[in-house]
Amino acid sequence: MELLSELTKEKNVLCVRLTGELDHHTALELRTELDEALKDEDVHHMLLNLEDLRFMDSSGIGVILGRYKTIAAREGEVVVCAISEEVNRIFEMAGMYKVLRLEEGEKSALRTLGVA
Amino acid sequence: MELLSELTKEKNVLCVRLTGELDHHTALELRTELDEALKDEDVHHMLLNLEDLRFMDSSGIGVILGRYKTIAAREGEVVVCAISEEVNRIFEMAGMYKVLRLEEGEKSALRTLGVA
Amino acid sequence: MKNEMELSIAALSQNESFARSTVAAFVSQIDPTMEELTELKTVVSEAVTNAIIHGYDENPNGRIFIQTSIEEDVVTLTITDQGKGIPNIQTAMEPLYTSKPELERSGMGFTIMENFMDEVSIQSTETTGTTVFLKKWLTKSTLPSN
Amino acid sequence: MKNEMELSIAALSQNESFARSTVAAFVSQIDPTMEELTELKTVVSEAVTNAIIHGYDENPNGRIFIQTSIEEDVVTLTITDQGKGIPNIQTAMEPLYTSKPELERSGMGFTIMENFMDEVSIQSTETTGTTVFLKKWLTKSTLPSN
Ligand SMILES: Nc1ncnc2c1ncn2[C@@H]1O[C@H](COP(=O)(O)OP(=O)(O)O)[C@@H](O)[C@H]1O
Ligand SMILES: Nc1ncnc2c1ncn2[C@@H]1O[C@H](COP(=O)(O)OP(=O)(O)O)[C@@H](O)[C@H]1O
Repeated sequence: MELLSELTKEKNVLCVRLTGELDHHTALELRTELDEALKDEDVHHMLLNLEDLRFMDSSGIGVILGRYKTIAAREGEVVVCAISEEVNRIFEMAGMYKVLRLEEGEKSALRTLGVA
Repeated sequence: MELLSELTKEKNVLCVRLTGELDHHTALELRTELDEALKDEDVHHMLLNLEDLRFMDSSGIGVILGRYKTIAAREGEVVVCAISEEVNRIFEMAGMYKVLRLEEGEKSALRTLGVA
Repeated sequence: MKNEMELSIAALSQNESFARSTVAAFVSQIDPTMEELTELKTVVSEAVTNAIIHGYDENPNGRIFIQTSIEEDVVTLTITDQGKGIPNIQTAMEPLYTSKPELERSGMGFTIMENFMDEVSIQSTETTGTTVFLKKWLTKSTLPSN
Repeated sequence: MKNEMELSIAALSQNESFARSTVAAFVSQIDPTMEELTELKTVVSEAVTNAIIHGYDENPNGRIFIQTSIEEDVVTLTITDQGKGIPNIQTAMEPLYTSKPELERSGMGFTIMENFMDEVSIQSTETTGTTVFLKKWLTKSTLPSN
């Protein structure tokens, strides 16, 4: 039990709350889970709440970019919120903010995606 | 900071509260500290409160028996309280209860040593 | 006082977290900051993952060797595999370059190592394997705990 | 699935706690109970301390090798030093026997190992060193986490 992911759907947004450590090992499980949820074609956007993500390495970048492609094909957005300083540095190094948007909290992030 | 020891004197009892892990490495420091405190010849008894001792191996047996000798020479008692099940098993294996007495809590232990 | 340990693990992905926390536990002896500890964990994770995915093509019979030494405020890491090696180190180190896009690798492993460590050097021979040397000077270090 | 790691440390007393927590972290993969974990930590601590004090007479240049393997619900530990060896294993294993009473050793190390593990065996040659083999079947084990 190294990574827990809580998935909920708010209107057309897939909300993903990650708890624990995201590395190559846990990325494999997460990818499967997210792809399952993204089979639901009503989902247009994805919101990643990283508040309880204690660790992430470059495997996390890969798994997020992979799902971004699906969302982008639906002309949706990927929004990240509650990111830690360390994870933010990795996001910046990888140029992630060219394709995804950063918000402070889950509430405000959802609002920008049209969920009240 | 693997082992913290808090030493106080209640009447003629040296009270020792151990927090952390007692092994060969930390036993060396503890021995020095206890021997320093036992230079005070008013000390007749020693009370070991092991409530916050998370780990102990046979090095702990050695350091306690060594101090027991000093106390026994003064015709005092060594009393142990708030011991965990694991540490208790090691005490029993080593036959520690032939020379020292077990009490549940610090208060009752102090009372048996004549401290109100 | 100098202290040193060597860890050898099977090339299994569940050992990635074990490897990085073991290095972190060892380095904790010289009181790194939480940030430095996270950086060290991240680079160990990157190098061990590379050995598993690239060095051994996920063959669990491979072994990975992680040497850690601490001396005063300097941490040295050496992560070695006896896998297939890197044909072109220059190319491999370019940000975003990956030879395994099909596994959703991001090509950011070496870039992260270079950002989080003070020295990175790679030695690799095709068919005999790869060694990554990493070095970091801790900033807020105190004297070694002994 | 079987998993295995090997740790090599300098014979420094501050590595005793590092060694036992590393073994505990590794074995955690197969969900031991807290009690079993404490027992494993204790025996690692005993064997590593013996290597430092008896095997190497506290010479920090000595190295200690700790091999841990987990397979289903069985934990196997092998702790090796290349120190002075044990002249008489029978005597050494007797409860309360110690060759270093002046260091306040209690002579309980091997007794604890025998109580906390299901199998204990010792191999030792004077001048070439000592290996302690330890084996434990976990009771409340679940399937390996992979
Ligand atoms: N231990 C290794 N053995 C063989 N090839 C490696 C190793 N480490 C890295 N490489 C090569 O270097 C490339 C870049 O590595 P890296 O920057 O970590 O990105 P990524 O792991 O995401 O591909 C890899 O795609 C691979 O081709
Ligand atoms: N690794 C070792 N190398 C050499 N001698 C050892 C080793 N381990 C144990 N011994 C011998 O066996 C004796 C008993 O060990 P043990 O039961 O652990 O008690 P203690 O460590 O308290 O002396 C030691 O006093 C020592 O003489």
